[in-house]
Amino acid sequence: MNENQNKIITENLNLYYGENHALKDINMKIREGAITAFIGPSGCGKSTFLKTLNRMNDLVDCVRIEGKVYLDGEDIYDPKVDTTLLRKKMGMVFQQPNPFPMSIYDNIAYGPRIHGIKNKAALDEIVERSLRGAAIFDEVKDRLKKSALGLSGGQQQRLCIARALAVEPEILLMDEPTSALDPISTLKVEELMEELKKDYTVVVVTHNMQQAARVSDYTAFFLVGEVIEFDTTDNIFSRPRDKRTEDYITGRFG
Amino acid sequence: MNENQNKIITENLNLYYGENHALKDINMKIREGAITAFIGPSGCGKSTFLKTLNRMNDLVDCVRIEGKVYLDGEDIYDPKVDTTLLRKKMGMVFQQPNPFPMSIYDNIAYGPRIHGIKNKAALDEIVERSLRGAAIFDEVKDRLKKSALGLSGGQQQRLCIARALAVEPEILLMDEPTSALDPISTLKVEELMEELKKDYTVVVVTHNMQQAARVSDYTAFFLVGEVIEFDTTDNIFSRPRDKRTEDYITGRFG
Amino acid sequence: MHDSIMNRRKRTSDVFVSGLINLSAAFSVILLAGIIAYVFVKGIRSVNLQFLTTVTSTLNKTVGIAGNIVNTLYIIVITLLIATPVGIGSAIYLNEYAKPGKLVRAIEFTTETLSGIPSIIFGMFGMMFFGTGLGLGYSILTGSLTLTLMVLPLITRNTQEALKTVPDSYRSGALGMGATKWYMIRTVLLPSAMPGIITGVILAIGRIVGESAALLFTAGSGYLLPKSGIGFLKKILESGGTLTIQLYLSMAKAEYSTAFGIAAVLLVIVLVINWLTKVLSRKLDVTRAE
Amino acid sequence: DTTAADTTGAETEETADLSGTISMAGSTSMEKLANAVAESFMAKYPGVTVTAEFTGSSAGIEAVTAGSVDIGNSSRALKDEEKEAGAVENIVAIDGIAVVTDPANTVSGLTKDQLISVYKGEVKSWSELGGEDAPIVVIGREAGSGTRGAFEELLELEDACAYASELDSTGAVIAKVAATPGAIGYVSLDALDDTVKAFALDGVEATAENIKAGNYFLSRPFVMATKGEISEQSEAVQELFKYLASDEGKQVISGVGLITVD
Amino acid sequence: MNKQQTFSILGNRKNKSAVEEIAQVIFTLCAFLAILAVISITVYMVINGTPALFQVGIREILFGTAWKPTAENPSFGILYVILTSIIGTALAVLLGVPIGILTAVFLAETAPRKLAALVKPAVELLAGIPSVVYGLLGLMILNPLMYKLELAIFKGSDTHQFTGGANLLSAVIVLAIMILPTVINISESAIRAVHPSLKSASLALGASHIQTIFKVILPAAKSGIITAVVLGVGRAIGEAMAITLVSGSSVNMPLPFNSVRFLTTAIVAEMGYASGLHRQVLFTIGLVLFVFIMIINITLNSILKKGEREDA
Ligand SMILES: Nc1ncnc2c1ncn2[C@@H]1O[C@H](COP(=O)(O)OP(=O)(O)OP(=O)(O)O)[C@@H](O)[C@H]1O
Ligand SMILES: Nc1ncnc2c1ncn2[C@@H]1O[C@H](COP(=O)(O)OP(=O)(O)OP(=O)(O)O)[C@@H](O)[C@H]1O
Ligand SMILES: [Mg+2]
Ligand SMILES: [Mg+2]
Ligand SMILES: O=P([O-])([O-])[O-]
Repeated sequence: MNENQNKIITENLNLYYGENHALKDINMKIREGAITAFIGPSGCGKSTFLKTLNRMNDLVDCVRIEGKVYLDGEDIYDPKVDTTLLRKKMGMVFQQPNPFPMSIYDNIAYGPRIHGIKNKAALDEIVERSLRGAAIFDEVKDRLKKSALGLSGGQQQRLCIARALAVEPEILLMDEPTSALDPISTLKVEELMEELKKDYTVVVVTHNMQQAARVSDYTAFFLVGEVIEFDTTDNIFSRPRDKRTEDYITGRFG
Repeated sequence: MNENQNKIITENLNLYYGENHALKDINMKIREGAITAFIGPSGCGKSTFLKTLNRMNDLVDCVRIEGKVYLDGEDIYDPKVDTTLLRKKMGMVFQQPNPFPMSIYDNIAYGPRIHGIKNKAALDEIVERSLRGAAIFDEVKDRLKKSALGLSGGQQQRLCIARALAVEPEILLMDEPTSALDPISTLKVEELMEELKKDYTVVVVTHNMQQAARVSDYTAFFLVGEVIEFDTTDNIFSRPRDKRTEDYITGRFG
Repeated sequence: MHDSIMNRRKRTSDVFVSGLINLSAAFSVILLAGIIAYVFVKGIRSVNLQFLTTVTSTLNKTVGIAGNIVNTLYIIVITLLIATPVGIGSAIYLNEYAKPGKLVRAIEFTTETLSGIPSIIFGMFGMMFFGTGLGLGYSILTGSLTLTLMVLPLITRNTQEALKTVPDSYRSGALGMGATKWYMIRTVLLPSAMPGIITGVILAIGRIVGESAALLFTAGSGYLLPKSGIGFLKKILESGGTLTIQLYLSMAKAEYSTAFGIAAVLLVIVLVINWLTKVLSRKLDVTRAE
Repeated sequence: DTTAADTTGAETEETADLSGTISMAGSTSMEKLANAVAESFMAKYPGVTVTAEFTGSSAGIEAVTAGSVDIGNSSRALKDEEKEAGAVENIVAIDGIAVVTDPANTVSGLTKDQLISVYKGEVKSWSELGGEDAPIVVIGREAGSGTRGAFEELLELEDACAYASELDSTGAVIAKVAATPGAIGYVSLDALDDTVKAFALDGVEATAENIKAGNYFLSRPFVMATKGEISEQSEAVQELFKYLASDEGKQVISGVGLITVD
Repeated sequence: MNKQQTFSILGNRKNKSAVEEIAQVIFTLCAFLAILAVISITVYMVINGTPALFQVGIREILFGTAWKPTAENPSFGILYVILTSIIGTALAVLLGVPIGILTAVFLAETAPRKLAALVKPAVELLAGIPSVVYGLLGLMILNPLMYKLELAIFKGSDTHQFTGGANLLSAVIVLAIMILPTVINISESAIRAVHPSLKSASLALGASHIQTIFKVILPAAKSGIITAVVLGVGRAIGEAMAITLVSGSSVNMPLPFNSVRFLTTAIVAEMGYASGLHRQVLFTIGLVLFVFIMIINITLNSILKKGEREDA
């Protein structure tokens, strides 16, 4: 894998929710095999930007998108794009856990089944591996056939991470994946990201500055729909070029 | 206010979800006018315990509760208890933001209206004060009549905090109120808690050890349904008596 | 490792299923457009001012359905005034108050059974119970009470389903703030369940308007206009045939142009009432934020 | 028995005095008659309200014997058990029955025997009756229908008919016959329209005159049954029957295409 | 801030919950009204329907095939009528329900917004067309078409009685069309009520829209769709006015091109004119129909809702 290759490139990306100009002229290059973190105050457009990358915003009615997004050099808003392939490549974990109203096992097996894996043994193996990957296997191994809706908030969030891992994407988009997790599980998920980085490209939205500093290679700082600064995490946290970035990461903002 | 008075006392509290023994023999005294934090790994029963305090678990079907919970010396599971009064006294912010599908204004005005406030001016004032209290007023002041469902995750969570404040409870139960918030908003909510402490009793579930250490006066450490240690925050974080507590707060757990 | 995403091929099963969906939809849509158009084309010729504003006179050999239009409105309004609150109330009981178990299932079961009883049996029962038993005779009230039983399942079950889909977090949110249960239901649940309730009400309107067998034996077939003043209230206790009854009678006499004329008028009335129902529900919907 | 002047005088008097309600229920086929009578009677006696429901002959007779209506309309003669229950048969009009086919049918007349064998299912194709080679589709009314009762009784076909279709109203029979090539059906004469063609039976056209003259053999009574004799009824009901027997009433009856009884 | 006086949670409970209690009582009454109605109708049916059973004989009625109610020696066999109802309703449901559900999917998920906005009121309108009109249209349009088919298939047959297209198939088609509005409307609102986050979750895993619909959305809307089916089936069983006109209404074996009579049409067609024992037998048919509905509901409940309970 070429660490220096750009996996995702956006050019002059603008997004409007009706009148609301939610993303403004975003030009970003996301490196392959690295972890990129998005930070910024609540409502600044992090989730929105993440969703433009795998075209989940297509589902929102009044949304309008201008500009380009390239994945491996291919324009993902090209009419010829198969969004299911796109989304298979780009796994996503949502900000609010959204397990399906089915058993824990079926939740995880959902993706692989969609992509044609029928074999029971293979599925069993994927389910176990994914659940372990998301550090939740031990807690649920005895109730795999029970409904996923009976899990605690944190358990649901890890389940959703496991569900995303099960389809083996190339890129993992994570929207605050550890916000409902205790430190131990958080640590496990962070370790997992490190692990994934070897094969995958990871983009993570986080409110936890320490987390961004700990795990990410690159960090983008968002403010009211704009990317104020995008650089290596090192630079952002030790030598921010913009006053606002500095204020934010040192907590002197607002 | 008597700082040393016990606001809530639980005696041998046990709770079962069907077969699952989710809370085990909990004896706890929560001090009036203090901030008590609950920490512990995901799924250990923090939310469950919080919900037994204002009887929100009544809504779950297969739940069974044994033991006593006293609020100001009155048994809250007494058949004579009016749960609406109980819940007016005990405001609650849930782990997952749950704004009602109405306008932002109506969300906040909901509680005051329940409790009989009809006057437009009075409501306006409460709405503004509560929104400011939850550090979200400026972001939404121009769209008070718009649906609350169009807010970002963090905005929704602050809205729910504002909604709870609007009924002016005596006790505020908060289930990870800052998990979806950026550091700035988090700081504001923490400052708010300090402020509230003067008049209210606050119980907060958090995964953020620093937060517990920063804001709380007392801390309880939960593990698989048991309270392992409950003491002043100072003692818990600097002189934990139990090995497991120490392991957990130093991140060496599991 | 990077396979291209520019490969917009469809899974064959998806194509097949989409085909089925479109086929079904086309079938339904063409059919319904066809039926509606046919009725209008055949009926529109009979519709004129006299048809709409007078009542039939066998002696003058003129045809008019003003009385039937009024009766139809009476019956729709009265039936809905009774059935909607009762139906919604029973759905609320089943979903929010009753502990799930045998009783709830028994009530659901009986409600569904009610929906399968042929209307003629409702008619006979209504005549016997409301007409003879309660002494209401052939009257708009007898008809409305009978139809209430018929449309209750539609409203109850639809409301119940709608309530089931309201997320629990809304309930805990409201109760957690000290809302009483009824307040919570009124301000959060019912507005969220409104689309389902409307579906039920609209189907009920359809059922009421389309009914003939049950009404023939209960509401009767009076076709005169109510006398003004107190007569307008008294009409409720008098015989009144709906448009559909008149349509049925016209058809039985082989007066097809009148029959289709009535059908066309009926369609317009249903369209307007459905529309009004939606407007009204939007007015009532407190959760609507612009 | 009274002079013209007397009648007029009595009438004006009655017109002013007579009040009350008359309720009828019963035969659907008698709708036109019932509504016409009600309308003209009410025009004459504004103090009286006449209501009519159309629930079927038996339901009407049951209602009158149960006392819930004043008059039970029946498009057939009363049965013995109905009479035993107290219903009295008052024949107010005669209705003819026309045998109809689709207008394209080349056959235009049938003999009584041909008609019988068609309805028995012995003759199955129009070619056997001098028409084209097309199957005969035999349409009838539902069991219990007054029209069917009279039709089968007059042709001695009780329960011997092989119906392909049993429809529940005159209008349905006409629509069905009109839409089906080679269909044959029977309908009340007053509902006959030009979407179908009526057969001449034994060479006699189905017209009111022919029925009145006794040349056309398919007809049946329209009955307005009362509970007990007419003389036992309310003043208004008595007056209604008097009205029906008067010239004015007879005009109303023939006005809706029915034959008056003398 | 001025601290309000701490109040007891046991306090003034009575007046506050008066409204609550009244609300609950009212809702309970509402629910029991449905039961009361069914019980009274049941009692009515049993009282009116059982005498004839014993007078004529249970076997003669249920297993007899000759229906000659007005004959000198009347016979009241309704076996064919029962079979017709079972087969006819089943076929109509098999035809109407899938089309209805797929149309609902179309309206709620795949249709262009504008088209859906146009079609939805039309479907609702369809629910308001009187069944007599459906019957009349069937009689004037569908039956002649069927007759052409019949003539082609049975050309030269001596044994077949030509019905002019009034047959089981026509009845099935008309019934299927008549249940469409119920099935479409209820299913559609059930589908729309599924929480959008489930759809997002599925799409984000690379599932196609169609897969998402069938694997996530429809299962999540299952309960509402079952209601649609149950109410649709109820409509199909209970309908009479329309099929009286198109089915031919003669008592025959339920074969596709035979003129047939359903339980409902048996009642509707003759109730107004029947008297004496004939009338009582019609009530017995009502009772049979009633039992029939019970059985269908029990079956539907146990088949369709079993899965639902297992999920929990
Ligand atoms: N409604 C329910 N039905 C059945 N089991 C439940 C239910 N809610 C919670 N549980 C189980 O009870 C245990 C405690 O759950 P709880 O929600 O209290 O955990 P928590 O400490 O709040 O965890 P988290 O930090 O992840 O939110 C968990 O094992 C959970 O799966
Ligand atoms: N579906 C929508 N319709 C209209 N406005 C929206 C919608 N989703 C988001 N917005 C608005 O767009 C802006 C950006 O929202 P977004 O969810 O991207 O914020 P965020 O950075 O993820 O915040 P948070 O950290 O609180 O989740 C906010 O002002 C939000 O209110
Ligand atoms: Mg977000
Ligand atoms: Mg929790
Ligand atoms: O007059 P009938 O309608 O009974 O034939």
